Amino acid sequence: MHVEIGLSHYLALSAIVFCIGVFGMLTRRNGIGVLMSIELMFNAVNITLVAFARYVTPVEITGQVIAAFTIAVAAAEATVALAIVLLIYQHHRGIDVDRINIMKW
Amino acid sequence: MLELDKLIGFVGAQIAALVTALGLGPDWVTLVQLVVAALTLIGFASVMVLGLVYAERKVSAHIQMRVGPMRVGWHGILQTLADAVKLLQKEDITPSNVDRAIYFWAPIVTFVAAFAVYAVIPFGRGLVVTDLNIGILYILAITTFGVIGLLMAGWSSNNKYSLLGGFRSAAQVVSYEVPMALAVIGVVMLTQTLSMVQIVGQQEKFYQWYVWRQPIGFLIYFVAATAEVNRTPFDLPEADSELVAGFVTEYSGMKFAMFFLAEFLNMFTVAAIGTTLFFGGWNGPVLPSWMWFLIKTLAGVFVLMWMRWTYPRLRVDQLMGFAWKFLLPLAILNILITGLFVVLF
Amino acid sequence: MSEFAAIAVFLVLGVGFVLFNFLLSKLIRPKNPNPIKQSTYECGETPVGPAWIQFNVRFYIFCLIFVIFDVEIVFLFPWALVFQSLGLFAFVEMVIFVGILMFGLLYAWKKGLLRWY
Amino acid sequence: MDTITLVFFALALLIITSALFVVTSKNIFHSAIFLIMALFGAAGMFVMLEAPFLAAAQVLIYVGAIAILMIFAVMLTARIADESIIHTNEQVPAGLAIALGLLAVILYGLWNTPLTIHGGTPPSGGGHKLGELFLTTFVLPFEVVSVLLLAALVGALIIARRDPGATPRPNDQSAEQTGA
Repeated sequence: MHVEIGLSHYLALSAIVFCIGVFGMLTRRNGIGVLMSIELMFNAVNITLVAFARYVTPVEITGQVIAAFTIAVAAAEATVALAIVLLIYQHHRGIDVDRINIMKW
Repeated sequence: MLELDKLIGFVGAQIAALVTALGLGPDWVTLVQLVVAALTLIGFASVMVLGLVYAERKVSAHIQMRVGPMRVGWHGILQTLADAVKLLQKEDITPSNVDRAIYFWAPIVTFVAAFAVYAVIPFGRGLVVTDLNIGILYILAITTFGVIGLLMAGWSSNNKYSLLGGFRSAAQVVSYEVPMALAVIGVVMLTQTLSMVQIVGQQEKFYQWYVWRQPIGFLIYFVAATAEVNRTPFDLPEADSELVAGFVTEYSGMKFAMFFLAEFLNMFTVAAIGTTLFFGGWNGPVLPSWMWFLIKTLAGVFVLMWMRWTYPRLRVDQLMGFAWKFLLPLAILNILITGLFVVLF
Repeated sequence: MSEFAAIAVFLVLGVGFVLFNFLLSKLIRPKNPNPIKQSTYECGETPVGPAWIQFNVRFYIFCLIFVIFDVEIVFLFPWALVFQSLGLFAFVEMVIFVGILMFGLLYAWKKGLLRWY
Repeated sequence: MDTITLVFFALALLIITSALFVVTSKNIFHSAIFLIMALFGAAGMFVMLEAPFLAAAQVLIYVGAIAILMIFAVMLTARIADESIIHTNEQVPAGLAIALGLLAVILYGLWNTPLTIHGGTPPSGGGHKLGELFLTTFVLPFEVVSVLLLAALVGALIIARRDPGATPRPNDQSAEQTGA
C-alpha cells in the first residue's frame, strides 16, 4: 500500500480532533475538562492552518503566522478561563458547569 | 591528535556499508546510525553521571575538610558504581495508594526530557548528532517536560511532602525559565541564528566569546540555570528539613535512580549550554575540540558544586521575589541595551 | 524535517533505556511487600487524609504570570533573529511590545501579587 | 509504506487516541496528561509540515505553560481523586450525535472540495521568515497580541487574586491550607 500524505490527510486528522474536542466540550461536567476540550479544538485549527501554509502558500507562510497568533490567543484564553473556574470553585465549592446556572434566570 | 570526528565518520561509513550490504535502504542507514549515536550518548551520559556523583561527594568532602568515599577502589573511585549496583538490587516499594500509571511514568518522562537535549549539544568539531536550525529553542522546549515529570511524580505519590515539593519545584522552575530564556534571547540577537553549531562557529577566537558582549546576560543565565536545576542556593524543592525529599519522597530503587540520573544530566546540560552560548563551545587552541568542551563544561559543573557548599539556602519568598522583581526586569533591560547597541553601532 | 528523526530516536531510546533498567532491576531485586512498608510516608505517623488536598492560590498566581511571559518569549525569538536586518523600526516595535507587557508586571508588583506570603 | 507515511499515521494515532482519552478519562489529572500527549503529537505534525519553529513554540507554550497551569488549577480544585463523581453530563448521546454529525459534514465537504496545492520550497525553518512577517506584514496584529496578553494578565490576576482579608500572615511558610 502506498499512500502519498497530502493536504487532505492533515485536514481529515484536524477534523477528527476538532470533533473530539466538540464532543468533550459538550459532555464534560468539570470546568477544566471543558477547557481542555477547547484546547484540543484550538489545536485542530492550528494543524489546519499550518497544513494550508505548507501546501497552499509554501513560500509566504501566512498560515504559520496565524497559527502563532492562535497559540497566543489560546494562552490568553486559558489564563482567564482558568481564573474564572477558580473563582467559581471558591464561590460554589465545585466546578460542575451544569450547576453554574445563576446567570440563567 | 585525538580528533573524534574522524573516528565517528569512519564508524558511520562502516554502518552504512553494513546496512546497505544487508539490502536495506538509505532510511535504514540513517536509523541505524542514529540508534548507535543515541546508545553511545546514553553510555556517555551514564558514565559521566557516575563521575559527577563521585566528584560531588569528593568536592563537598574536601570543602568541609573531610575525605569523602575512600574504600571502594583507589580513593573511593568506584564508590558510585557500587552505589548504582546497590540501587539496582533495591526493593522497589510502591505505596499502595499511589496513582500507579502516573507514578510509573514520572521518572521516565523526567529522564527522557533530560536526555533528549543531548541530541543537539555540539560536543566537539563535527560531534553533534543533529544540528537543528531551532537548536536552542528546542532545548528550552523539551526541558519543559521535566516540569511535567516532577508534577506527575508529586501528584501521583499521594503524599503531602511529594505534592508540596513537586508544586514548589514547578513554581520555581517556571519562574526562572523566563529570565533564562530572555538571557538566551540576548545572545540570539547577536548570533542571528538558533543553531547550536553555528553559534559555536561564531566564537572561534577568545575575544569573540559572547560572554564579553553579554556579561549581564551571562550572569542572568548563570543564576537562572542554577535555579532551574534546583542547586543551592535555590534547592528549596529538596529542602530536606522541610519537605523530606520533595517530589521523590515515595520513590525507591531504580525509579529513584532515574530521578537522580536526570538531575545530574540536567546539571551537565545547563553547563554545556552555558559553554556553547557564552564561552565558545569547543573552540580552543592545541587540545582536541571535545576536550575543550569537556574542560569548559566541567568547570561550570564544578562552580555549581562549589556554590552548593558555600551558600545557604534562600527562603521561598526571597526566591520568587528575586526571579520576578530583579532578574526579569534586568533581563528585559539587557535585551533593550543589546538592541540599542546593535541598532546604533 | 529529516534532522528531527534524531529527536524521535532519542525520545524512543530514552524511554527504552529506562524501561530496560526497570526490567533489569525487576529481575534481581527482592520483592516482599507488606502493608506497613507500602503505607504513605509521613515522618512515621499514620497519614492523615489524602494528600490531594486544596492548595494555596499563590502557586497559581506565579504560574499565571509565567504563561503570559512565556508567550512573550516565543514572540521575541523570531524578532531577535531578524531585527538586525530590519533596523530601527523593528527595534521600536519590540520596545512597544515589551513595554506594554511590562505594565502587566508592574500591575502585579504594585498589587503585591509578586509577594509569596 | 515509506517513512513519511508511517510517521504520519503513528502521530495521527497518538493524537487521536490521546484526544479521546482527554474527553473520556474519569480522572481529570489523567486528562491533563493525555492532553499533553496530544499537544506533543501536534508539535510532531508541525515538524512534518516544515514548521519546526512553530513546533517548538507549541511545546514551549502549550506543554510548558498552559498544561502546567491546568495541572495547577486541577490541584486547586479538590476532589479529583474521587472517581465516583460522574464526569459527564446527560448530554452524552446528544453530544456524540453533534460531534459525529459535524465530522460527517466536514469530511463530506473535504471530499467534495478540489484542493488547490501550490508547489514551492518552504523557507528553511529557524523562524527567520516568521520574524520578518511579524515585523512587516503582520505588525499590527503583533502589537495587538501584546495588548491582548496584558489584558489577559491583568484580568486573570484580578479574578484569581485571593481575598484581601483572608490570609496575609507574614511568616506563613506552609503552602498548604486544608480545603473545605
